[in-house]
Amino acid sequence: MAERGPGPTARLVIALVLAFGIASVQGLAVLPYVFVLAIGLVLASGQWRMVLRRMRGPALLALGLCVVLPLGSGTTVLAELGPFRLRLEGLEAAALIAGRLLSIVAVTLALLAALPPFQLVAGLRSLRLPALLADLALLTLRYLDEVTAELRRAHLARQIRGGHRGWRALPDHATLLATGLIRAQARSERVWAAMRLRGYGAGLAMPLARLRARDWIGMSVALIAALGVIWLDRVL
Amino acid sequence: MAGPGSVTLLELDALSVGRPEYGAVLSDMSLSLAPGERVGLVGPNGAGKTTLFHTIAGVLPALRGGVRMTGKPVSAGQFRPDIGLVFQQAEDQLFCPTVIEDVSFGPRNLGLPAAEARARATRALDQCGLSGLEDRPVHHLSGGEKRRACIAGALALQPDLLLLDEPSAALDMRQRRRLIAVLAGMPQAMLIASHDLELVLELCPRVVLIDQGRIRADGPARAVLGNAPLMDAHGQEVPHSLTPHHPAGHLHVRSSP
Amino acid sequence: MAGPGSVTLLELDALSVGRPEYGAVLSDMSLSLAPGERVGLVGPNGAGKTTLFHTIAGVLPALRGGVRMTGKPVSAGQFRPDIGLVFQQAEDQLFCPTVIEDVSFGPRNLGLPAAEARARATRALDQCGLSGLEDRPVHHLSGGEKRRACIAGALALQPDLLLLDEPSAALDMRQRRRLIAVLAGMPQAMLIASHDLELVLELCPRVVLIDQGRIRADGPARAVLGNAPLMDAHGQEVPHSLTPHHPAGHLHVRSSP
Amino acid sequence: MHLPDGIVPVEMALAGYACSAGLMALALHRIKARPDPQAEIPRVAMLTTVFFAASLVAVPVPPTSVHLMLAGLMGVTLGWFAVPAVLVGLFLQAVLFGHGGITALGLNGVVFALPALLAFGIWQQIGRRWPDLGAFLAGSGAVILALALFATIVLAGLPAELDAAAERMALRIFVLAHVPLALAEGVIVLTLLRVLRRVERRLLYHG
Ligand SMILES: Nc1ncnc2c1ncn2[C@@H]1O[C@H](COP(=O)(O)OP(=O)(O)OP(=O)(O)O)[C@@H](O)[C@H]1O
Ligand SMILES: Nc1ncnc2c1ncn2[C@@H]1O[C@H](COP(=O)(O)OP(=O)(O)OP(=O)(O)O)[C@@H](O)[C@H]1O
Ligand SMILES: [Mg+2]
Ligand SMILES: [Mg+2]
Repeated sequence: MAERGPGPTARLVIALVLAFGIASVQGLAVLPYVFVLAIGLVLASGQWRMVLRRMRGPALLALGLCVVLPLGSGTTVLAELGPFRLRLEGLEAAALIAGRLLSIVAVTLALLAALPPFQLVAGLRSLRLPALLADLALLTLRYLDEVTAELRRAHLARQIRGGHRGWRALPDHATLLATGLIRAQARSERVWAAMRLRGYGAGLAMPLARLRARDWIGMSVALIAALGVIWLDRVL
Repeated sequence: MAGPGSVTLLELDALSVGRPEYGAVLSDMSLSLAPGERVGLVGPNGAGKTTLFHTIAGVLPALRGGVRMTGKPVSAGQFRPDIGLVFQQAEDQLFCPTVIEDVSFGPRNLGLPAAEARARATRALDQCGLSGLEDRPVHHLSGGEKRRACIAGALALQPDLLLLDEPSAALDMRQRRRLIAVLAGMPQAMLIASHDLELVLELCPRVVLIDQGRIRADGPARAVLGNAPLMDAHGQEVPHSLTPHHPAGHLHVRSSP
Repeated sequence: MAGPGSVTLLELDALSVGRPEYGAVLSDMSLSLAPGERVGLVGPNGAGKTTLFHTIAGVLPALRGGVRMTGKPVSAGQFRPDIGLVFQQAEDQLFCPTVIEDVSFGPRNLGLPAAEARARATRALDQCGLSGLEDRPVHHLSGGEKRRACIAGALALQPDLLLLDEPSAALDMRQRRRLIAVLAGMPQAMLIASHDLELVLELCPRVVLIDQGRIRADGPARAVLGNAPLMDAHGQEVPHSLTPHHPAGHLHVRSSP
Repeated sequence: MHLPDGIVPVEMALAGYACSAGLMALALHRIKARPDPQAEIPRVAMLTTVFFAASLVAVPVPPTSVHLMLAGLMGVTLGWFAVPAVLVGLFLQAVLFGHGGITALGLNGVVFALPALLAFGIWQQIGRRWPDLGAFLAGSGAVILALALFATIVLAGLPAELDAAAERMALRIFVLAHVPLALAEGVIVLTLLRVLRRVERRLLYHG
């Protein structure tokens, strides 16, 4: 899946560099350039549908900011709508924050959303992340679906036997969580035995391929783009 | 539909059930069960046995058609103490810390006084041969004991219908035999889903074969399970006790000690 | 002990194993296995089958006595690529994200170059009939595929001895039959612990019966499994294919469709 | 309650990364001192999956239902391992569900890991003598500290020209809205630790 464009390690680096470049934007003038960059990446990823779908949450948040900030803060009144006053400083702040938020999310999704999460973690490992963290992340990812399904079935079992609703269900939730933890503990003992039997030592992730030319090119372009955004932000 | 002469306990009426991600998982199932009747439900992995049980118990909603218990429709999300579901995974069902707490969970939620809830639980444990393990933490039970604790949890609600999903999985022979004896001695109506066809044969006079979400056969156990072409077409095998003996079978044995 | 004429692969020598909370779980077990031999291990829940496998593989330490592979002692905590253990719970054994990563995990830890590790894994997958599923996420496999992936993971280390704990649990008939065919085609020595006596009978010429941590019988499969008083004394049942037919069995069937 | 991308200035986001890295280094140092740290990886991972899965389930806290934070519980059961567990959890949440973001990862790490360590400390100090009190304080204390950290970061991070009074008002409402969550988590941790103390003491981290 990662055959197109840079590999997982390079994608992580590119995403971080671009995200921090965008996060450091202070003025509104550079935002159009940032949008062009983000939209370009989304289109190039060939995943624009998925990116749009996953951006619904952040878009709602941005919308909220755009409603609340202009009404609640600032001194220069732009317009009055009944009891509400639309203010310039608030509007500017909202536009800036929402613009940064949406472009960072779009850039990271365009770069990372199409990769299987396991590859991302393997990519982190080759960024010299401690093995303990990478292995923790891999095992957590591996068992997340199973544990979620178990927990869901336990909730069903409770419901079928007439478990309470409302606040009286809280102790039951605690009990379910406790049983979940106990089972996780037992399972972890078996997993550890399985890992050791097959010689666990150097970590779980398969070593990733070395960085290739296109990875280096991608990272360099990203660095230049990020520095460009920062420079434009200064001069405009 | 249930006249005074022919009482029906459970009735499925052209039931279709879907899962959000997939299309229909069960289509057009019609079935009826008399009080006290024991029916085996067989079929390959993914045939839809567990889905059917969850629909009957009111956990999953029906797409079309419906489920009726003693004439009244069962709707999803309702607490139905007259239907006892025993899950395929015993661990998931035992969510309370100790055996007695788990088994008395249902009766307590019926609003019974604590003493009576406990009495019911004790009786259910006794029926399942678990007396003496009341205060054992659930995760210190063996696989077979867990399974029986689940059944006790369902029985404590005194349901009219028991739905048992793979009751004999992971049991050894002694435990399996004990389970069969326990189930055979119960007056409730039962639907038993299992890959253990010998168990089905021993417990259920009637068998329903399902595959890909449809009923493929419904009839006397020996007729359905012994029908080699039918069983083969749906990825099953005729159980050993119904096959003509293996070429090297009996004769060989009789000569060994 | 193993002379040049009678080669022994595995040898248990008056082995006793304890669990911290309980006393001895296995006592005084002596057993030897020739290369390529397939032995079934039967016994009730809690007899100590899993404990024995874990001790042989070096996960649990022995209290007294010892385990020797090709004459050399196995001690706990060591990485022993010549012994492949397939766990009772397949899910727990497949801890890597994709099938190929999991199966090549062992070879990579042997220090083999990546290409050779992958080649070994591919060969093992092929042996288990899983070619084509290399890049499948492990949690998208069916129960039977998971079980075979576990076996492939053990095979990729090219062990001389495979320890299989309940290989047919939770499989439907088609998957079980496929698994039996795969195991029957392998040259390794195997110890197979199972409650599925028909499977043991098909795969193992020799059977060891254990109960309460002691060996109760060791001999030809048909002799041990067909010995009704012995089996009964240890909570087992003679498998159907070895029993004289049920009174209501065959005749009845032949008359049904 | 995750801080999203782009809200706070980039200097704060970088400082957040530095703080998280510092916490992580400290935690790894403490972990390395334990007898067999590698053997605990599966245990920590399995417990993390449970926390993760449980935080996806909405729990009724009238008048609404909320998602639990569980930082306190992670501290009590994982000890110093809570720091890597929190960071891994946050990374996965950002990648899989879009909760939080990659620039805010460091700050979010601080918001969740410090409360987990606080809960661990409370449990070690008070829980030994008064287990129920210690459990409740660990559960709700973690939520309160996380809220405080979150509010401080947002206050410090929003542009200076905004109306300070309105800002404080909004935050006050936000904090008050979370009081039921703090109580609920206190009750959950209390009930849960009672169960664990009764049937499986090994899950309580001592060290
Ligand atoms: N939670 C779920 N979400 C979506 N689809 C599901 C879920 N559970 C089962 N299915 C699908 O529904 C179909 C029927 O599954 P079901 O579990 O009812 O089969 P089953 O007959 O119980 O099989 P088994 O013998 O393996 O227990 C399968 O195709 C399965 O993929
Ligand atoms: N993790 C454990 N800690 C303590 N005791 C254990 C543990 N696992 C098993 N035992 C005990 O050791 C004995 C042997 O258990 P073991 O799991 O080896 O049996 P088994 O023959 O594999 O049974 P089954 O057929 O159910 O798999 C049992 O009495 C059991 O209670
Ligand atoms: Mg099922
Ligand atoms: Mg076992």
